[in-house]
Amino acid sequence: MLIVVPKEKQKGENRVALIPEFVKKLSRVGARVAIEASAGAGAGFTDDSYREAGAEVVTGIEASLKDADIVVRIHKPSSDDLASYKKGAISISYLDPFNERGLIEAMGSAGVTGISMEMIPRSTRSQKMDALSSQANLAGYVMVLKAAAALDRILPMMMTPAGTLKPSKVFVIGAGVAGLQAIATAKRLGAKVTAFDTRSVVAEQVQSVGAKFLHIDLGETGQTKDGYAVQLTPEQLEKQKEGQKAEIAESDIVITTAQVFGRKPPLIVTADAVAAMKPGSVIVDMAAETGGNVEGSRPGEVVVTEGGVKIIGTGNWSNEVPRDASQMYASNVFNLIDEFWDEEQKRMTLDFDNDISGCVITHEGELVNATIRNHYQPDKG
Amino acid sequence: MLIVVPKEKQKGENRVALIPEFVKKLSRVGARVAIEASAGAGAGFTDDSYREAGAEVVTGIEASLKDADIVVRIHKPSSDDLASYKKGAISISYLDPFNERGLIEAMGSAGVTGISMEMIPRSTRSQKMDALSSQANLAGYVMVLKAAAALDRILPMMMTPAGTLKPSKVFVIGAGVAGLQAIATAKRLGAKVTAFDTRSVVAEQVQSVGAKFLHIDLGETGQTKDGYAVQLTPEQLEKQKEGQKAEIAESDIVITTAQVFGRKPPLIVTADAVAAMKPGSVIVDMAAETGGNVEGSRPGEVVVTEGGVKIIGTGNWSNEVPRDASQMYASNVFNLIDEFWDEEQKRMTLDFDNDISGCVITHEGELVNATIRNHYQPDKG
Amino acid sequence: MALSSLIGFSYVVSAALFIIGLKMLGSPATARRGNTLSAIGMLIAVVVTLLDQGIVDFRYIAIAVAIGAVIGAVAARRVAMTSMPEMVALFNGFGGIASLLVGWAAIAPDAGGIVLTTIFLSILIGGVTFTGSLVAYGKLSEIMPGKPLMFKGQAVVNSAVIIAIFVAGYLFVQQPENLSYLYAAIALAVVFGVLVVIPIGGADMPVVISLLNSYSGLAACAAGFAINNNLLIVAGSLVGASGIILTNIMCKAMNRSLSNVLFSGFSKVKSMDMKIEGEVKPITADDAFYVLEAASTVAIIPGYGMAVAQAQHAVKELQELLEENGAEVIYGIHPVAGRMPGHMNVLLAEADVSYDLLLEMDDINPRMETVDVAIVIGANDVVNPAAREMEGSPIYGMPVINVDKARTVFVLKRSMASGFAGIDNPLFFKENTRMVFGDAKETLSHLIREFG
Amino acid sequence: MALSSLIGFSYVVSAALFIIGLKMLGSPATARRGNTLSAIGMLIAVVVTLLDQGIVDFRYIAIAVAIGAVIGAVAARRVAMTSMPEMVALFNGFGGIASLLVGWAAIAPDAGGIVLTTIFLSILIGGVTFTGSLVAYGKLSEIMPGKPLMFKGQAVVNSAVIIAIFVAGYLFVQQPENLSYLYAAIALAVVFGVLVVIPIGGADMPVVISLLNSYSGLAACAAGFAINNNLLIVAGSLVGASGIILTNIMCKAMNRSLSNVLFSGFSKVKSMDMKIEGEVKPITADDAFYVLEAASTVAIIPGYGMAVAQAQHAVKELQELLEENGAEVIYGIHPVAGRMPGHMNVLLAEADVSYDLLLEMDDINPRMETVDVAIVIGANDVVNPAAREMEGSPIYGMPVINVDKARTVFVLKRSMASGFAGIDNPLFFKENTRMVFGDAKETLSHLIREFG
Amino acid sequence: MEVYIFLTFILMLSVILGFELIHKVPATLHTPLMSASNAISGITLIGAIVLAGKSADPQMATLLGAAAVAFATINVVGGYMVTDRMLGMFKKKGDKK
Amino acid sequence: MEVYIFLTFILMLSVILGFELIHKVPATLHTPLMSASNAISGITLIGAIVLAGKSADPQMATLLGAAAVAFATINVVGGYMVTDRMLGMFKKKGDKK
Ligand SMILES: NC(=O)c1ccc[n+]([C@@H]2O[C@H](COP(=O)([O-])OP(=O)(O)OC[C@H]3O[C@@H](n4cnc5c(N)ncnc54)[C@H](OP(=O)(O)O)[C@@H]3O)[C@@H](O)[C@H]2O)c1
Ligand SMILES: NC(=O)c1ccc[n+]([C@@H]2O[C@H](COP(=O)([O-])OP(=O)(O)OC[C@H]3O[C@@H](n4cnc5c(N)ncnc54)[C@H](OP(=O)(O)O)[C@@H]3O)[C@@H](O)[C@H]2O)c1
Ligand SMILES: NC(=O)c1ccc[n+]([C@@H]2O[C@H](COP(=O)([O-])OP(=O)(O)OC[C@H]3O[C@@H](n4cnc5c(N)ncnc54)[C@H](O)[C@@H]3O)[C@@H](O)[C@H]2O)c1
Ligand SMILES: NC(=O)c1ccc[n+]([C@@H]2O[C@H](COP(=O)([O-])OP(=O)(O)OC[C@H]3O[C@@H](n4cnc5c(N)ncnc54)[C@H](O)[C@@H]3O)[C@@H](O)[C@H]2O)c1
Repeated sequence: MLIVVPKEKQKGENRVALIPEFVKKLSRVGARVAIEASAGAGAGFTDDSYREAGAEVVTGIEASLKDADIVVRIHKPSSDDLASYKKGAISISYLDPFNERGLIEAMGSAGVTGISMEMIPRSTRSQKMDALSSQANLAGYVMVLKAAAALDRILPMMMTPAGTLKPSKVFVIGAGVAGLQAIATAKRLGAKVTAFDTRSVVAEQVQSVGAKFLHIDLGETGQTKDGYAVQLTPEQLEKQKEGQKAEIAESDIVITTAQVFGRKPPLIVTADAVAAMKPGSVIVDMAAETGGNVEGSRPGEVVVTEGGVKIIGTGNWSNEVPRDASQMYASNVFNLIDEFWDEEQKRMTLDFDNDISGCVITHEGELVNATIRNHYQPDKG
Repeated sequence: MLIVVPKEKQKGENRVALIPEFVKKLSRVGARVAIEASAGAGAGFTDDSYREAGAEVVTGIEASLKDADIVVRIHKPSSDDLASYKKGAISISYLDPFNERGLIEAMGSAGVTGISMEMIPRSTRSQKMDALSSQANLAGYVMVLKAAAALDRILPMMMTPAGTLKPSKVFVIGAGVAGLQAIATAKRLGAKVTAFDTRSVVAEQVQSVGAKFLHIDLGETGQTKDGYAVQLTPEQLEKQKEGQKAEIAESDIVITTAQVFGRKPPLIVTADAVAAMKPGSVIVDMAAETGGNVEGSRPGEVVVTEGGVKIIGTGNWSNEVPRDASQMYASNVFNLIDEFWDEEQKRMTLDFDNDISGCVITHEGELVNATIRNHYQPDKG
Repeated sequence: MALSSLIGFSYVVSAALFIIGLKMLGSPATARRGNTLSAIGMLIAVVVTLLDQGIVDFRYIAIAVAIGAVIGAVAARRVAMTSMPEMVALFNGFGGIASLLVGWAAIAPDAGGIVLTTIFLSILIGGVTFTGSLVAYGKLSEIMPGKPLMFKGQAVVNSAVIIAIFVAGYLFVQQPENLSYLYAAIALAVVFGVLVVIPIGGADMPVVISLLNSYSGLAACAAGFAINNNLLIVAGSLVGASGIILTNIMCKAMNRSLSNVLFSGFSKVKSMDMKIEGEVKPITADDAFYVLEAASTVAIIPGYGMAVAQAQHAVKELQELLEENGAEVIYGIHPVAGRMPGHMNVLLAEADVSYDLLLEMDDINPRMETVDVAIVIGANDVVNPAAREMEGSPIYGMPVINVDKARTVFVLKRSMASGFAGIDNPLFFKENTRMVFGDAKETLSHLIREFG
Repeated sequence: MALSSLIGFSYVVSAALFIIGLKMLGSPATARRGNTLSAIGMLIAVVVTLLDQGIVDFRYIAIAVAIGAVIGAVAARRVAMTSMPEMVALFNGFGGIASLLVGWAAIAPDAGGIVLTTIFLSILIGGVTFTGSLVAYGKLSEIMPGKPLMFKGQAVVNSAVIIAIFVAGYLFVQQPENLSYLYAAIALAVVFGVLVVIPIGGADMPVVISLLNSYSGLAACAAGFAINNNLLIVAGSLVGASGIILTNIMCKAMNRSLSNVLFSGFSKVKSMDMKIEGEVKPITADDAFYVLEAASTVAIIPGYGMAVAQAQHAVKELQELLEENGAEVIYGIHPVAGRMPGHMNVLLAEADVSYDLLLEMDDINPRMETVDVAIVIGANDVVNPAAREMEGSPIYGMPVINVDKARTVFVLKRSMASGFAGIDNPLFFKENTRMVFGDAKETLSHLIREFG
Repeated sequence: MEVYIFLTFILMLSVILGFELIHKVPATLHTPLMSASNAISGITLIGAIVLAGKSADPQMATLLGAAAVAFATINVVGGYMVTDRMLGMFKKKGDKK
Repeated sequence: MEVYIFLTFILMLSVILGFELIHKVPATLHTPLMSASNAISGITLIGAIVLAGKSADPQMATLLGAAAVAFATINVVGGYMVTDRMLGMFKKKGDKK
């Protein structure tokens, strides 16, 4: 069974979908791995290190792609790429299935088995394959570092001979995986951290990393069985904005990570809330690339508002620590392949009785994933 | 008594020598303050806030400079500037007196009283005026943030479903004020920190911020009565380089802060030590602008070596957190003026019986500072 | 001073020495000196007793003392360090038979009811102590099978013996001159001693010895009443009372109640066919302390509950105390513990727990069998053996930290509630698991103070 | 049962109740019930005593009891809460005089030497307790001047009285029929009680009362020997022994030694012209605990030594315990504390000390006078009052944290060594400063365990 | 003589017990504890009662005994009541927490 | 009768004292403590001595007494020595730390 890892094409992408450590493990269970030359360079892995681990390092990847049984990437393949895949090949990558209808249909018709890393279910057992979590976790850390670097102050309190520097205030909106790690990191650096989330169970989790939870009474909110947030009603959203106002105004750093699974992220920080902040303050909008939690954020950019507030919308956060990010992504991918690995036949065999197969979108020409099918054709069910 | 604060001219400088809080305090004791328009903008202080505090905001500063009794800056004035000072005016700023012979002689002949912020003695009592310390402290924090941002990994340990990320190793060479703060900050972020310094008393201080001290037997080293390091002999320096080798090679981040008072900083990390580091590692050379502790560092730049090691020599570190840096510098300056303030005459009167007057370099046309005089004309004494 | 006062006051001194000695025995620093003081007290008592004017002939005494001293000394010197417990059991038995004999010898034709009652008690308790100790000795030295010995109708037999003892006692006090009652009483006591100890397992023997030791004190006390001797009363009741307390402490350290130790053998016969799975065994922090104190390897498994309780500093403190106490402490960090990746790392780093002590799941699991106590602090899903054992479970197949393989498991949580995954945890019902209910931080603080 | 046995066994019960009561009085949760139990013990004792066949006439008893009960009850009910200590002193005095009277009344022509000796002791101790307590009462209620009363030759007078007491005692035992010796003994006892207490300052009175209380126990005990009564002996010696221990504890809580309390008055006369400045007063962590326990505002001043000892977690723990104990805890952070700017902040944040508790120097100094205990943890230069007081000092003029203005200052450091600035610290020699030598972390751990 | 030995035994045991009991008392309980043990020391009362009731004639000993009874009763009754009042206060303070 | 009251007093005091003394003993001391108190319970020895020496004729009581002396002596001598050996080991273990 041949596993092929092309170099990521997206501009500025430094991560790589497999690292030598897992190449070695895959070889050990009986797979062959081919990787495009210099694919790991951005994350600090040399071609030699891949060779040592047992991979074939290829310069023109197209040829290998044709033979590939599994293609592992971080970002989704292009439709062109798909053309060269053989029928029955398995494609593992982020797919953005809710928005990439065209690509997914192309996969279907190419007979490619498309696995979406976003659709790994959120169970305790599948956490080791959950790339959304592993990358969000790093994102939480990176966002705080970026905010701290952009801020014109330091985060911790210091009582010094040259006066007392008060601790900076950090407000984190949305305390999922990324939000919690952001809280913990800001806390570590000595900031005074407050957080808010619409899911009520999160209050305890926020306190469990040592921060304060901002209580805003929104009425019933709820969460899905996978632990994702449910979309707020417009009234609730209004209440939330109102409730956050004071906290945002007196914060030095605001970090937003709010997401609603399968939908555009909610806009929760409006321009007037931004305007009320002190000049020099910093906002990090984690969701800038997918629509934004903050009014005025621009994907991939740092915007300085008239009031002197910096809105960071860089995106692709975990890419800032590509070595660790690649290691974690590769570990997720390896665990996924391993889960479905058939030791005797030495191949990956999907088992649709296993819950985890929820991440499979297309298989043998069919759109097998019910959630996605539903999303495209809501009426058909 | 008129205190004048010109806008800093150095490129990229965001700090300002006085902030509204201390303008207010100075007005209260009876001084007048004039500040150049938009001088505080980079640090987040608007002209209005200065006006509210009681300062006059001036657009062409030259006129005010002529009347100034005290001129407060961060960076040294140019010789041109000096021309417009009136006789007997007091100039407070960094002066770099060991190297700026020309400037100091110009001050002398202009009859300007030149105070060097670098020459504030290092006593417990004078710490509140000690700008070297206050800025070095912030530098320590900033250097770690910069290093963390440049590193392709995260600093803390994380045991996650996608594998365990080992804590990054940070090695700090030189544990003075900046070094200690760097250690503490890296420690806070969860790194495994080791440090080295030539002064033996520092071992305990390093442990007191929770890090490990690397013991290298250099023989007798010693320190000056002000607590500054004494220059090492060439043999000692060799021993040090040898002793650090292994630690540097396995560190993810190396931060150097070694300084010897009144001399060029020692070169302590050689090119081969850099070459032995892993690709993706980061070195921060605090001293890059004044000669450098690291071979290959370039002032004001980030150099990536062939081996993939980033050497950060940005310099002017505290300028990255201009708001806090300005606050602390201003506090130092205020404390200095206040120390010599004559309440009755409402003016600053130098008192040469006070130890702190060691920071005065020229006075009434004379080079009054013995250390500096000695430095220029070692034989004359 | 009259001789009798000299003896009397010397007894006061001996008694004081016993008391001080016992007190000193309670702390490692002074224990040895305490033992010496106590021995000196004994020496004084023996020497002044020899001055007693009632003693007209020293021959028998001299011979008996010589024999006893030689046997005692040789036995004490020869015995291997590992066989100490059975040696103590044996000595204890001799103490019991001595009380029995003293009681017997004290029977005087003119004795009143009270004296006779105390004599009877002395004989009874002495006899029980004697044979009970011998059986304990047998079990410990593996001369007898160590496992609980049970037979059908045991309860009935025991009850019959007890009733017979009461009857014999009554008759003896009424007609002391009729020696057959006396012999009957002796026989019954001796039999009862055996009956009481055989159904108890070898592992519980130390508790039994301690209890019998307490009895031998009571026997001495009864003998004291019989022959009207203060010192016997003081020493006997000291031993009796402190023995009971010690027994109790030992039970706690073994995670058992006294009645559980004494009657578990009996009850098992009755409940042979009952299922006793699924019992939750709570334990107080106080009692948990005794177990921890005796542990030499402790594994700490933190989970989300530690984070909620913000107990990380207390955990570190406990770790340090355990280390001071000579134990090795390691942490087992499950990759999904907590609510965010690296959750435990953040907290433990805050508390300055050394990175070297944090073991990954794969590193700690192979060591788990050598761990004396695994302390699960607010973790649930990550230590759930259902992942290994219950095919149907939603977490089946996920690797977990196998705390149930440790000798003893303490689970610190507030209730029996389930964790994030919402599934029950069979760990809580395992034989070697003890639940310490309450907020984790409070429980830990409690434990920490116990170490003070 | 014979009446005398009934009385005897009832006494056993009363004694047990006293013991249990006293034990329960040692813990806040059970103290009140303990007091009640003890009172019940007393009631039982009194009631059964009335059954004594020696009592032929109840008239005097009835009248005396009625008078006493009314006075006692009214006094106890009326007294203001703030005057409790003097009331206790007064009651104690009455206990003393009662012992004196019992001893006196027990004198019988046929009494032997031992009985007479105990009678004499009863009278002597009773008398001393009586007048001593009265003086204590006077000082506390401010009827008498509270300050130590001294006169020239006091030591000589005291010695003379002591010798006279011995002589009178000897003569009394030899010739009990000669009443003048008896009266002399009574007079001397009464005078001695006054002499002993007047040179002690009002602030030390609680210790004195506790000591006199212990004496009154001893007096009861002596009376017990005199009239051959078990219960008096048990109760008396319980009170005597526990009183001594309590006295000792109270001394520690006041930072004094017992001899210092008792004889400070005397010694001052002798050393009027000696300079006693510059004395360093070390204190153990044990003793420091008692002071902390009673404090309601505690300020913690950390310095470089806290960092060296890495004691931040222990500091936080102590803070929490103090807060649980009802105290308010604040931190005073000097800007130059430690070896880098913000050094203390880093460490305290690591230990999760709330930012709100950290006061800047300018905020804590005005509050310092209301602070009961300031704990200086490894700080030195930043609390050096030389900066305020000694013009020549190199740090003169630098603002410092004025811990010396707090009621009591504990300085936790390892030695008398100086800090970074290398200058001596007059704080260590101040009247209200106690040095707790040792590594700061160990000292703190010790304190923490004491709170357990 | 015999009796004195018993008494000495009892004395020894009680003294040790007294020391053991009052091991570590919190400072807040010092005053009530002192006051309660003060009340216990009023046990002289029972000695006094016996002496005061010894005869119907107002002999010296009887009068002395009666006086002793009165004083001791004050000590006992007042002592226990004062202690109880103090401890009552305590309770309330404790409850507030 | 009187005597029994004394004895009861002594019993009561000793029992309470026994309970107080063995408050919280570390697990490591359980065995030596048990063994030492076992040795103390050999105090029956002194009762036995009196009985064994009562007469020169080998009466029943004398013989019983002598046997009792022998057994009790084993208990006492062996008990103290064994305890001492155990505690000796301890010392060494403690020292190593
Ligand atoms: N690591 C991640 O990234 C991540 C993210 C999301 C979800 N998860 C999931 O979270 C779970 C983690 O497992 P876990 O064992 O750490 O936690 P868990 O299974 O959620 O159990 C935590 C336990 O702590 C107890 N607890 C809560 N507060 C406490 C307190 N104050 N004192 C004492 N006990 C307290 C609770 O029991 P009581 O209520 O009885 O006290 C609860 O059973 C896994 O299922 C994992 O999949 C992990
Ligand atoms: N904050 C800054 O930026 C900075 C920088 C450089 C210098 N300084 C100077 O440092 C000084 C700071 O004052 P400070 O009061 O914090 O410290 P300090 O005056 O240096 O005193 C620290 C004290 O801690 C004690 N100590 C050390 N280790 C200890 C341990 N393990 N346990 C208990 N005590 C211990 C030492 O006494 P023993 O040896 O007797 O234990 C010492 O006297 C000032 O003079 C300041 O000017 C400050
Ligand atoms: N069991 C597992 O294995 C597992 C793995 C990973 C995550 N999880 C859980 O899944 C949950 C979701 O995690 P995620 O980080 O992927 O979520 P996400 O990225 O979908 O959303 C981020 C956060 O934004 C919040 N949010 C949504 N709308 C908001 C609004 N208007 N205002 C403020 N906050 C808003 C959500 O509640 C969520 O906490 C978390 O509780 C996490 O613990 C579980
Ligand atoms: N008393 C006060 O008020 C006060 C104020 C500020 C600083 N200080 C003390 O002054 C001392 C110097 O502080 P600084 O930060 O300004 O020093 P610095 O900037 O002059 O030097 C930085 C550090 O580099 C070290 N160093 C020199 N040569 C080295 C080499 N070859 N290898 C490794 N390290 C080398 C020095 O020992 C020093 O610790 C510190 O001990 C500080 O605590 C005292």
